[in-house]
Amino acid sequence: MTEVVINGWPRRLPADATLDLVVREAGAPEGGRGVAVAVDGEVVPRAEWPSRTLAEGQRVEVLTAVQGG
Amino acid sequence: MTEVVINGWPRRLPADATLDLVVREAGAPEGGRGVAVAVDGEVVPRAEWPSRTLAEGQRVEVLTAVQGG
Amino acid sequence: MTEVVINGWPRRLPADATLDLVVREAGAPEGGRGVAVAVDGEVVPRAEWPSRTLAEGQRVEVLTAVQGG
Amino acid sequence: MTEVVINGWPRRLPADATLDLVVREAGAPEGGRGVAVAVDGEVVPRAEWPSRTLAEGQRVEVLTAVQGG
Amino acid sequence: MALEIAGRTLQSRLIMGTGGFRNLEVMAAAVEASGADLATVAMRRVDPGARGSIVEVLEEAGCEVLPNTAGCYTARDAVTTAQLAREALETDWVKLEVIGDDRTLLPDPAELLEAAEALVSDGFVVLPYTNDDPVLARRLEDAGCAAVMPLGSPIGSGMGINNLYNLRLIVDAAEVPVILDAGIGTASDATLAMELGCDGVLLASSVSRAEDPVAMARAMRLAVEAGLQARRAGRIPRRLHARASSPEEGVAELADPA
Amino acid sequence: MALEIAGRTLQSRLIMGTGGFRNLEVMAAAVEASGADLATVAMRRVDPGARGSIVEVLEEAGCEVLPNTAGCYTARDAVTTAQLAREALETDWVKLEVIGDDRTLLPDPAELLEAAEALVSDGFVVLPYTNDDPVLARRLEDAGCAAVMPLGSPIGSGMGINNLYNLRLIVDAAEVPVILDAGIGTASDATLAMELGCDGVLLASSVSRAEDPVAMARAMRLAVEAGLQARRAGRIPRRLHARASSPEEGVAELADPA
Amino acid sequence: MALEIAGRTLQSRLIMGTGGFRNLEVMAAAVEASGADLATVAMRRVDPGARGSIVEVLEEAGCEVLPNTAGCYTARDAVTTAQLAREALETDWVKLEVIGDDRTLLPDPAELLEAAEALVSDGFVVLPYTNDDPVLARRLEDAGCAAVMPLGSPIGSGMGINNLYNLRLIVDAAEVPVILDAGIGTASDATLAMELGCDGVLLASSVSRAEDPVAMARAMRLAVEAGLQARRAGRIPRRLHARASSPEEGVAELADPA
Amino acid sequence: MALEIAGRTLQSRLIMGTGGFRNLEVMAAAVEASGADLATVAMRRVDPGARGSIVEVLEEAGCEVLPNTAGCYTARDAVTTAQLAREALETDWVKLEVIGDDRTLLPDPAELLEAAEALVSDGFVVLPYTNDDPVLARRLEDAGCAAVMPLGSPIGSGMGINNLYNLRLIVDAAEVPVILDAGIGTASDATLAMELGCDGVLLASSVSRAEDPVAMARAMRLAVEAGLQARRAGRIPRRLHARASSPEEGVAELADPA
Repeated sequence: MTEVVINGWPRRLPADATLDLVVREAGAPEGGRGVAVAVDGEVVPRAEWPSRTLAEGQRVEVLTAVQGG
Repeated sequence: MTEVVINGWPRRLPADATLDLVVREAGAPEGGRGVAVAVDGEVVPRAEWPSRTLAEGQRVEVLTAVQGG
Repeated sequence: MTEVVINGWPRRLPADATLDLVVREAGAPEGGRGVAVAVDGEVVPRAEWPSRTLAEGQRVEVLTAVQGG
Repeated sequence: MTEVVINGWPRRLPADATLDLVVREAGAPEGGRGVAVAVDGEVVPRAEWPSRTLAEGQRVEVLTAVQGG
Repeated sequence: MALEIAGRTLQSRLIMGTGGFRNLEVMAAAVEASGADLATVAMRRVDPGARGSIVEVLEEAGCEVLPNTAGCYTARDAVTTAQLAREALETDWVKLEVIGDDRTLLPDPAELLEAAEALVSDGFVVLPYTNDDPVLARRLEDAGCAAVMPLGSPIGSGMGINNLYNLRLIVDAAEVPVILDAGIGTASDATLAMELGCDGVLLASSVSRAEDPVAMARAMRLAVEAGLQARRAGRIPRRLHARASSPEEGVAELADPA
Repeated sequence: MALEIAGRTLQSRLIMGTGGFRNLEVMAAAVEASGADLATVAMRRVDPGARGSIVEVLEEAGCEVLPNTAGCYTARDAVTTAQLAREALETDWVKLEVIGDDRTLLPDPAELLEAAEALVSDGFVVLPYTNDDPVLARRLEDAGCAAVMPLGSPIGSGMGINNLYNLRLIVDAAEVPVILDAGIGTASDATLAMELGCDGVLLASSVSRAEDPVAMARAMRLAVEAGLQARRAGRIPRRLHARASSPEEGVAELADPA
Repeated sequence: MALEIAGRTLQSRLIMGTGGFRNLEVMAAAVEASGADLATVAMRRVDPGARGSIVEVLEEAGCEVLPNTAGCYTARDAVTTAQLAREALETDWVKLEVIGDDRTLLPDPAELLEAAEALVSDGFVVLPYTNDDPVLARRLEDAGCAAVMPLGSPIGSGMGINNLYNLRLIVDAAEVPVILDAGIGTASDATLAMELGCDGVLLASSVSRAEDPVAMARAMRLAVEAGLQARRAGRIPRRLHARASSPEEGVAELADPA
Repeated sequence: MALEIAGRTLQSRLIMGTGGFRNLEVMAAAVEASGADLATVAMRRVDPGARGSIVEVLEEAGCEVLPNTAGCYTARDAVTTAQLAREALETDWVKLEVIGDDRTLLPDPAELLEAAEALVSDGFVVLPYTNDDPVLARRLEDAGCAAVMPLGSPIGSGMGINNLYNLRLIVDAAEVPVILDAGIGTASDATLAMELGCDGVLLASSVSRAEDPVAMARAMRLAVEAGLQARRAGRIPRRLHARASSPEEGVAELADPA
């Protein structure tokens, strides 16, 4: 298991969990439409989600558009 | 002859000249449409024009609507 | 006795009471310095106070300078 | 001889001319009171003027306080 | 959203003055573009050489005439001028002007009030051009005027509304329509007047002397409408500090954890 | 009369912010009433309980999204947020905000400039929310921003345009479009911004927090149009004294001859 | 630098109102600190319980009394009140107030003019408190008033000068002294009034209701003097662009020659 | 009532700029009349034909010099100029100017901040001339500046304070003295600046280019003092409606009883 922080909340994930799983678990719509992801403050392009796993302690942000501005 | 002032200009009129003549001579359209008349600062209703003559020295104002305000 | 109104208050006075008495009773300083009097809205000069009596129902105003303006 | 620029004007100086000479020639008061000097944009403290010579092409600014601000 | 004055319904909140236009054609086009139902005219001596009848031109542009008493400096002259206008134009409506000073063209308060009382007695629907004094506005209303028409700033000055405070006092107290009359320079002045609670705007020079009067007439039409709708929509209060318009929750933490 | 930014044509001069609406339905109705082609959105953490997609709702209202970087206090955070928005929303346009103070939400000039330079290098079309400093506006334009978006007053304050002078300096000097962004309280503020020479207006709270947001959106649409047309129509100059709008010739002499 | 009204010379440009002070002691100290030669009083019914004579207290503070007609709503009441004040205080000077509205305390223009005419005929030196209408100010002067005293804003409001334009028109046209009366909130309002060309300032609440009335009286004395001196010194014109105050010649070239 | 900056006590709240005076004699007289303890000077190339030493003249007028970096457009130039001034004048105080635009002479925010940081590190007491951006003012204070000196409006423009709101934000947040620098046109501007909470005022053109510089210097001295005292005296609040300054009780009933 790997301990990471997703949208500010600590989470324990299987060591082989990839970002597309994380995105789904964060509550994003199916396929992650309209969503973007940063790991430790760096953007991870959508194409890399299926292959990208996380290291211990990494911080993941899963963002989407909301009313604002 | 009677000497009167029409729209600021001295004029000599036949003694029996009536206001409807004066209005026509002042340049008002046929029938005096859109025109009103004051003699010595008092309004003379249109109905009285045909019968109203002028006394020596009277001041006649023949007015109409123009651009303004 | 005469019934009058002094500074808004009904008062009964002896019939021969003069204005200088009224002024004193209204609370003005001795001699009425700095005070003026109106009876029914008309100013009564100081010189007339000793001889001026009041009629039934008259309204007396006894005024002085106060902070203001 | 060395060719330098003093306060924007080209000047030819003896090769051993020191800054205190330059300051005097620039029109500064005796002793350079109230004056400061930069060579190629670097301040040269007053103490170094007597020993400091100039290299070919250097730009000297000799400044003083004037009305302003 | 119509404006009612003395029982008459005006679709437009904009009343046009007709002074200052280069010619009747431009005037007609601008009045039409403005959407106004009512346009002022002045009473002047018949000019034998004049071409065209302003009344007919305005009627073709869908607009009725509102005679004024411009040029009068006394109550007496203003009353007579109103009576002459009634005789000539068959309307008992009058925009009452009694001027006190030929440099500022500001109204003379005492003469204005006297003229208003006389004309109301004589059966007129009186719309007085007044200064921005709330007490005078109240006296005019008490005298029976069908509306009060305070200035924003002097006629033709284009300064807009010089004293927002007085205008607000007038609007708050009035029980007849308040028409801002005089001083409008550009569209935002008209919008502001409506937002402050005016029921309408009367303007002339800002359109007639604009570089492109027809375009400015269109702008004024939109501006008056914008101000009216904004007032009804209920604006946000002014705040001394900011209030975020993006949510303060859910902000990502992107900085390096170090 | 369309507005062109970075080669893209916007029919409307009004850009809507979407913050502060009670719900997406009101937002959609107001955005539609406003006529805007473009509406801002913020980037926030996915909320599993959220109903509806703002992007889809806006698209149905005929509006494309413009992501902002609201909530960022450093150039670095703003750059990352813009990149995330590009990834999520497939647009390289960004309304750049880098805030310097959480009470006034005023921008941090140095961080803003640094972020703008970085995003331009990274291929973004950058629309920076800036203060009203003409020098900073010029630096942002020099850095390659596609427009500059000075504030009138702080976000959500509704104070309108606090410094007309600075805004005029910015407009006079800019060679890219100038969009007034922040501070609008009511319609006349928007009209005034356009009259001063702004190419567009971006607003949120004045509509979203109005009592009737849809009516205020309509008012703003009219107000922006009124201001644009008024500017083009060429307003009259301000004058210190009056200028008669009724002719001074041909005035009757009505007073008693005595 | 003294002010002359109706042949009487006042050393100070500041006239103090005496309303609103906590007690006569504070009033005396503030009046003395203000340097005023003249202070207004109101005429009210004798109060048997009152302690001290305001007239004596003012005289000890080096100040003569100027009775007002505050509280009067008609010309008739104001005239009688002035006559009573003359009788009581042995002065034929009067600050004439005829109020039209008890919420704004704004003057009633027609009643004010009528009262002024009556009092001038009766031999009074009339100083009318008027609104900021240039036409009314002119009529009051024509009626023989010794000065005109326009308001800046309503009595006690502390808003300062709401309509700079009207005040300037009054000052430009007046041939008697113009005293700004009412509305002053703080020192800069008084300075501005003098800079605009007023000959003096009359104020009460801004001093009497300040947290520290004596300190504010001192501030007002300085403020009036500052404004008078600044006007006489001839201010620089306003310019839209900067003008360097340090020389543009003789600037060093310090950048690296590279 | 003295002003303390970086441990140094200034008796006067007024700092004089010396640019724009006809000659050193007028400058000396005006500086003396102003009561200032400190006066700015610029650093320029030695002019062999110059008569008199400004430093000596100022010292005779009881004033110490504060060198500025006027004319610098980059942080680097400003730093060097400050170092030259320190060398020439034996003071480590500097009025820091880094200009961003030669038409408005507005500061360049990023270069200004960089220069301030460098000079603080180099041991200077830095008094930066800044725009009216509260965020930049805060950054300058954080960088160790001994005061912040926001403009009211551009140098020499005489427009006064264009954005009261921003100035108030700066004053409220600052923990170092705030000196209003640039834009003052006349005395009331200086009074207002002090009332808003500024700790001092720096001005040049309004005095040096006035018709009578010495009289205007006197006016400014009074004006600054008036503003300071008024702020401390605690002004009355602004009210939308009037508040009587004469008692509402004890009013006589004078009207005919009928």
